[in-house]
Amino acid sequence: MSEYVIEMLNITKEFPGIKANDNITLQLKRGEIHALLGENGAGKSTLMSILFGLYEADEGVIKKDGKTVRIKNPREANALGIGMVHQHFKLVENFSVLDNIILGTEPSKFGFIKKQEARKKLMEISKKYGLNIVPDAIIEDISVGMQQRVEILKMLYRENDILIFDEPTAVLTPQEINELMEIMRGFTKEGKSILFITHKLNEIMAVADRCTVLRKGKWIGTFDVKTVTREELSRMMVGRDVDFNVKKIPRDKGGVILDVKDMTVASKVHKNNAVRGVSFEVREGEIVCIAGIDGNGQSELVYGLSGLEKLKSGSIRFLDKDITHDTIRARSKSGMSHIPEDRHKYGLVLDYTLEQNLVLQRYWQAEFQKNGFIRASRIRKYAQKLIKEYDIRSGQGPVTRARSMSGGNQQKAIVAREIDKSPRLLLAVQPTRGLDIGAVEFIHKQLVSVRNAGNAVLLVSLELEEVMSLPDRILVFYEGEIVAELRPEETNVEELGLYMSGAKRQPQFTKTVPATKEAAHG
Amino acid sequence: EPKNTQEETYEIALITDVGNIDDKSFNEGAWNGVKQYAEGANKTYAYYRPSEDTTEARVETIGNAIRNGAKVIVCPGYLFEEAVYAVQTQYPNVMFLLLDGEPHNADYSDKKTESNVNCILYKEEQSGYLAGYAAVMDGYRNLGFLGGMDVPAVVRFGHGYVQGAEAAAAELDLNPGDVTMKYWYSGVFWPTDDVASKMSSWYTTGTDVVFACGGGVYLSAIDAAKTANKKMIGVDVDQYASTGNDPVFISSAMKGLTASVVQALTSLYANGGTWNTERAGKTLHLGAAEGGVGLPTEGASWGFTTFTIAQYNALFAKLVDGTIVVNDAINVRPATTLVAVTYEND
Amino acid sequence: MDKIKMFFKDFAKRLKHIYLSDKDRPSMIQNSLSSPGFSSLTASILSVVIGLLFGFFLLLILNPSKAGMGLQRILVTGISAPDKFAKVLYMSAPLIMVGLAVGFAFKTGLFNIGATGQYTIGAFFALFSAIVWGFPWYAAILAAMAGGALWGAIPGFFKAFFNVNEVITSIMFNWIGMFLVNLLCLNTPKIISDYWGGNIGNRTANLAVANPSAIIPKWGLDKLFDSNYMNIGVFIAVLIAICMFVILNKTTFGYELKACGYNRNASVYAGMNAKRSIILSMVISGALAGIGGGLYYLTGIGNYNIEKLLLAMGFNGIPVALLGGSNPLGIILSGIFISYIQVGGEALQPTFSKEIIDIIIAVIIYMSALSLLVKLTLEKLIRRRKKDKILHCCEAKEAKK
Amino acid sequence: MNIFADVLGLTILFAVPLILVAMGGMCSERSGIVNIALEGIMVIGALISCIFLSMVNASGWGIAHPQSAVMLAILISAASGTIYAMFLAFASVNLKADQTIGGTALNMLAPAFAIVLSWALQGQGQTTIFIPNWVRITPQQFGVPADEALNFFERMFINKFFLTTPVAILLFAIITIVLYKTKFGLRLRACGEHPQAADSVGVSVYGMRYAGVALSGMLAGVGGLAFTLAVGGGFQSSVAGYGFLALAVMIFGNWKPLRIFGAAFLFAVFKVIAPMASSIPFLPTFSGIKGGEYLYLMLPYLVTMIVLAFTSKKSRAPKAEGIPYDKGSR
Ligand SMILES: Nc1ncnc2c1ncn2[C@@H]1O[C@H](COP(=O)(O)OP(=O)(O)OP(=O)(O)O)[C@@H](O)[C@H]1O
Ligand SMILES: Nc1ncnc2c1ncn2[C@@H]1O[C@H](COP(=O)(O)OP(=O)(O)OP(=O)(O)O)[C@@H](O)[C@H]1O
Ligand SMILES: [Mg+2]
Ligand SMILES: [Mg+2]
Repeated sequence: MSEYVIEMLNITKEFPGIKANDNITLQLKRGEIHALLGENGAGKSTLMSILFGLYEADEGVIKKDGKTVRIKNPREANALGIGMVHQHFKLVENFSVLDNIILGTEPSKFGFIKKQEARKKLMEISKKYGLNIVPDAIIEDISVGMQQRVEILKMLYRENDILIFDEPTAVLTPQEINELMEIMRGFTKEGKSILFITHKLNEIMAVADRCTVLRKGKWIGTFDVKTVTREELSRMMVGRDVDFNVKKIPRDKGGVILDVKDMTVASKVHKNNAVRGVSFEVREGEIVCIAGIDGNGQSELVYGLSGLEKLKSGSIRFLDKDITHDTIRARSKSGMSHIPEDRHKYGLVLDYTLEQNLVLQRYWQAEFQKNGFIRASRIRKYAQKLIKEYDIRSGQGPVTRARSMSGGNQQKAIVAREIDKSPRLLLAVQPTRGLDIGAVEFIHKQLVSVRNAGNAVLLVSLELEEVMSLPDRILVFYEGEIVAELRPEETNVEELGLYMSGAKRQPQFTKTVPATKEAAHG
Repeated sequence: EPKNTQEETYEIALITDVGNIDDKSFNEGAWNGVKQYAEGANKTYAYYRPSEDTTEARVETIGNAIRNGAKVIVCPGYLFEEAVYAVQTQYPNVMFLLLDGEPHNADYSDKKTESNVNCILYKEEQSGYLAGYAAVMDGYRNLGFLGGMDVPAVVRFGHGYVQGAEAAAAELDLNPGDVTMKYWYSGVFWPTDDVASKMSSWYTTGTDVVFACGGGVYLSAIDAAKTANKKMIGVDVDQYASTGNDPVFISSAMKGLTASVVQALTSLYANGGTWNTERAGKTLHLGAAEGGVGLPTEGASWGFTTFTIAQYNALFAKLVDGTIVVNDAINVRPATTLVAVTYEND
Repeated sequence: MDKIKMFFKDFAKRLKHIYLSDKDRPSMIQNSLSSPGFSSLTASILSVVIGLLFGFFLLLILNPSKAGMGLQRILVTGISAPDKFAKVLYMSAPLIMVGLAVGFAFKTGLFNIGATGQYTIGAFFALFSAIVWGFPWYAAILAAMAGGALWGAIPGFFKAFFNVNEVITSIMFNWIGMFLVNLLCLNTPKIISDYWGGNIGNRTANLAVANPSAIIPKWGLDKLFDSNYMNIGVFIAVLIAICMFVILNKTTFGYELKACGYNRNASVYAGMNAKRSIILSMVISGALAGIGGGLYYLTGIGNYNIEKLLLAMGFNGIPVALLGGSNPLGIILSGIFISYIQVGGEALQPTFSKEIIDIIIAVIIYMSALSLLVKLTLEKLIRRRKKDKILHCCEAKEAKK
Repeated sequence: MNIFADVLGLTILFAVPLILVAMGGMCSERSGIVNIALEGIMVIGALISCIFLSMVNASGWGIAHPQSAVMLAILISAASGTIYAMFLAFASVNLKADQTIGGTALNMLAPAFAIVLSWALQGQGQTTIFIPNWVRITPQQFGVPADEALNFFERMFINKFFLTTPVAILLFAIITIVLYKTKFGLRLRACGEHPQAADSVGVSVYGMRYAGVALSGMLAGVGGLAFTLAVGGGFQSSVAGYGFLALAVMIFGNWKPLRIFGAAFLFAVFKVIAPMASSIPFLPTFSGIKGGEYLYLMLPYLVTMIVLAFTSKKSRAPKAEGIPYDKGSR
């Protein structure tokens, strides 16, 4: 028997206008964790999709246990024991956990699903791997981390032993990431083999045995993780040195830009308030980071500040003006920018072109319209300027449909649009989610430049690395309240973790409303 | 004239007013007449439907028919009044037979019938009268009138029906209110779900016989009648016979559409293809005296039990000789004292 | 026989080919050689040709000896005489308007299946203001517009504030509108024809009698075309279509409405008022349908009939919009085209029934669904040719070596 | 009292086609295909089965075996509806066309085809296809003596009774169970919500969507026949907008079987009350107003809107409906 469970030899896959995979060879050993890395659009997802039968390669062969196989669709991949957790989860939102897991391999008699049998089998697996789930919970009601467990259980339920994880950590909290790493190690002990895509080098360092680097569709190399350093890897990925240090010029405390008093926002998922009587201020020249575990009211805080959601009580002063009841447009006019959490839901009109999206916040300004008529040539010029400045890559430049752009470039477009408004306050919610390190570096630089120009950034981030490196001040959110105010240079990850998990609370932040655990998580 | 050898010409043309020729009403009756005559006389014939319900479209379609070689054009329905008014001078050599109407211009300021036009009006009120009279004489006390739309011919049938019932009630010395009648125009000439529901509610709440007067709308009533085990009176033709001896029909208020079309066409061709002096530019009023209306008396088409054919004949004779005059006004409802009529459109 | 087999084999192969190529995202495959506009026009023309061929085939089945004549009549009647062409233009005016109503809503992400209700209300407003209040034609058209707008606003309102799907509201208000108009007509004696001397109680008065100034002017075109059908209605419709094109594509207003249609959340995020956009889209769409009603009934040719069936005209807007790709300029063409072959269809009588035209139109619409397939095939061919060229070059180079 | 039994009886009669067709629409939309062609499919189902009925009537076989003939007619309406719906499936699944295009084409085609076909079969101008008397199951066939008055329940359930009613109830039950209890149902629903997810676990999205559309064709075809029988008399190339009403009922029922059932009954009861109002003692007659009946005729539509205004906040269409499935998109 061959040493490799899976071999993808000389794979080439061409999309119109681009060679997504160019003669790539990837060999997966039994029982190893094999990381796959590369910048956004390097071809990682494409390669995995080929292995999973979503695409067929133009050239090259796939071997399973040394035997050549053809994988024409996911069903055949499943039959070969290949399972995949997709970059964007493939879960039916209004189905229960159990239904999602059994979909496609339902145990049945005369076509009728044998639910009890399925439930029993699921609970056994769940217990065996310590992956706790509530089988009858509806997907849209559970957290992202929970959803990922469902995805993993989906593979285990099908008794797959080759597991593909496409960027599984991009949406997880640090705790969840650690758990996932543990689980993955557990799998390898059972002889399962794992292909693991991530942009986070420390994760690779932590769990992977070997790694393969791709760049622009080409194979750069495969390495034993113990023999390479982070810096080497990032250089191979991006093709240049990546500077992980952000240069912040020290600044004195400026005037108050944003002043929030007793802000309370209702939750859409549960009956309690998501944000409870929060007060804080943001000053000129600072980056304030709202840290916390996902689902503790950070999103609702930003909805309240940006005007997407009405406040239940409290007030917001922005640049010495009460904007509590202002419209979104009015807030935007007075200098507030917003990089939204969900770029597809809020950030972009996917069916508009790139240039149309770049003026989404400004089309009404005199610069781009006259008497209600759009000034198309000015928009074109402006778009070309932003595309150049922010290096937004796309097939057809300004007239590319936003839908066809890669996630990283979509994000860049939003960042460009929001920063180019020269905002006094930038609300940036997870601005680097899912981006490669090159892009992360770029966006961090942009945020800092906003700050350095004497404006303010309110950053919401789930990534501890970002939380510890970027801001001037950290506000820790727990169950809709601020429980601590910290300075990154005076704290460490462990302390932050204690505040985030609610185990600790600074004395000046007294509990206002009796909160239950249930309330915060719906 | 034909431009193409492939093109056939049709000498006798019928234009429908809005509906189709299977409307169970004047379009169909007239079409049967055209067919009957043309097949007997070996003439080519065809019918046309205008593109929409407008005078302009009817004029246009008449033009099309003439382009296809029509020499005689049968126009059934009062909706043709303005159209024929327009075309009679435009095509002086084409003969027109206008049923149920007389040509006039849009604002009624001018009425004229040229010599290439023959109009036929029917005394539907007499036919309706006979039906109403017979039903009450036969012992029916709760009557219904289901009209299609309130167009002149239908209204005359209905008003005659009311007058007939009233006359019979008077003759039988009934008290006011002994005879009731539900009177309703459905607004359609075809079967619909709400007409079916309504008829079923009529029969359930006591109506014994419904005079269904309006093309295919009878199809909605027939089911209700059968379900309730009640009766109907047909219209235009002997519907007992035309529905394959359906015993639900006790009688039909007939109007001699088919026969009069055949007669008109026969006399036209007998006169060398133009109207004779009796018809040219004239309007014929066909009633009992002219054999244009009546109830069927043959065999089982006569569904009455106590009212006899002899009584009917006596009544008919009075209509013929003018002893009984039925009011044909359509804008004024007939006055009743004995029959309690509920006009359900109000 | 073999040829036919070959044809089908080839066809099947092609189909399969396209079927397999579905991995390519269509939006990505935009070749410089076949601009989207170019190929969608090609596709439309192809659909029309296929539809007509199908119609011919049907005529052959029904009456082989007359089929040639039938096809010829479908194709040329519309331009065979000035008055026929006038009829084409007359029918296309309201058709373009309802097509615009449906198409405009499509463009802004809404399915306005209620054009028939809006058209009916528009017609009523036009006739009421013209007959009862003696409005001149242009004012009556404005009234029609207001009526349609009002009826369009209702589904918009229900969607914006109660999250009720506009399709269901539109369907419900089609019926409510029709019944309401019947009720209002019946209780406005002056609007009914018999008030003016006629003997018909179930249709509205002739404008020529009740208020000639409400008839849309003809500017002598009726003489030119020798037809009463001719009036300036179609020019009004074309003008409005051009306005709609400009609004949708050149104004910030259109930008907002479309953005809201594509992604309501993003438009809210961008500071637009999504509720307002939805209602306004429906108001405009309704107004367009309402004007359609006005343009039709103010010709003085048709009377509104008190009936219990929804008017077909509003529904006819859907195929017009679809064939025109929801583009206002395309809708002008498709509206005129559909009335053109309908006029041709009437000339099929008495040999064939005019419903054959509806079948042909249906086939054309269905075939336009194939446009994607045609586009893909075209683009594939072009790409293949390019690739072949490149290969050729390479081979040539290699040969040199 | 009789009148109330009638109201309920007719409600059942007219709710049946609505339920059938709305359930059909639901099957299709649950698989991800918006089916606005319901009206056209109903016409085709009614057309072919009525032609069949009139043929067996002419041959004399029908009157000898009435209910077998009706059963066959139901099967034929189902089959013809299914076949017709395949055109929609082909356009919207294989060709990935805008789903309103296929639907609109089918809606236009059906009545025109019905006219052309019924003329070709019955002679020029003969549009109406008459429905033979024997299709109705009379109370006598249920064993009620001919001279005995019907009691309340007999009036309500068997006075106007066609085989389509029990068939519809059976189909409703089967579809509901299949949708929620079988693996087919689970897969179908998954395809309407998240086809990529279904595909990634080996469910054939194309196959499921074809199945959904086929089911909708079958149900709408039978619905067309049920409607024609209920109205009575004959088929005239039209189902008077019932297909669109069924679409509305489906949305009203929030794409869920039981709610569709309720919505159809609510709608039907008001639709039946409207024309019967003048015979129901305590209802106002609006005698001052000409055409007061129109006030009643508006009623079912108004009631629907009022109910919707209160219940729609949470209404949710299948998420992927209307979007052609593209394997590559994420
Ligand atoms: N279906 C498709 N059609 C056309 N082009 C595609 C398609 N899928 C991928 N591509 C192209 O292939 C390239 C590789 O994409 P892929 O999704 O594999 O990148 P990736 O390495 O997974 O990126 P990321 O880190 O952002 O997830 C992209 O740049 C894209 O342009
Ligand atoms: N509709 C489309 N048409 C053409 N190409 C597309 C389309 N959608 C995606 N692509 C291509 O597929 C590639 C992968 O898309 P995807 O959105 O998964 O990017 P991503 O970077 O992996 O996303 P994310 O960072 O949000 O996880 C993109 O690079 C893009 O070029
Ligand atoms: Mg990827
Ligand atoms: Mg990514």
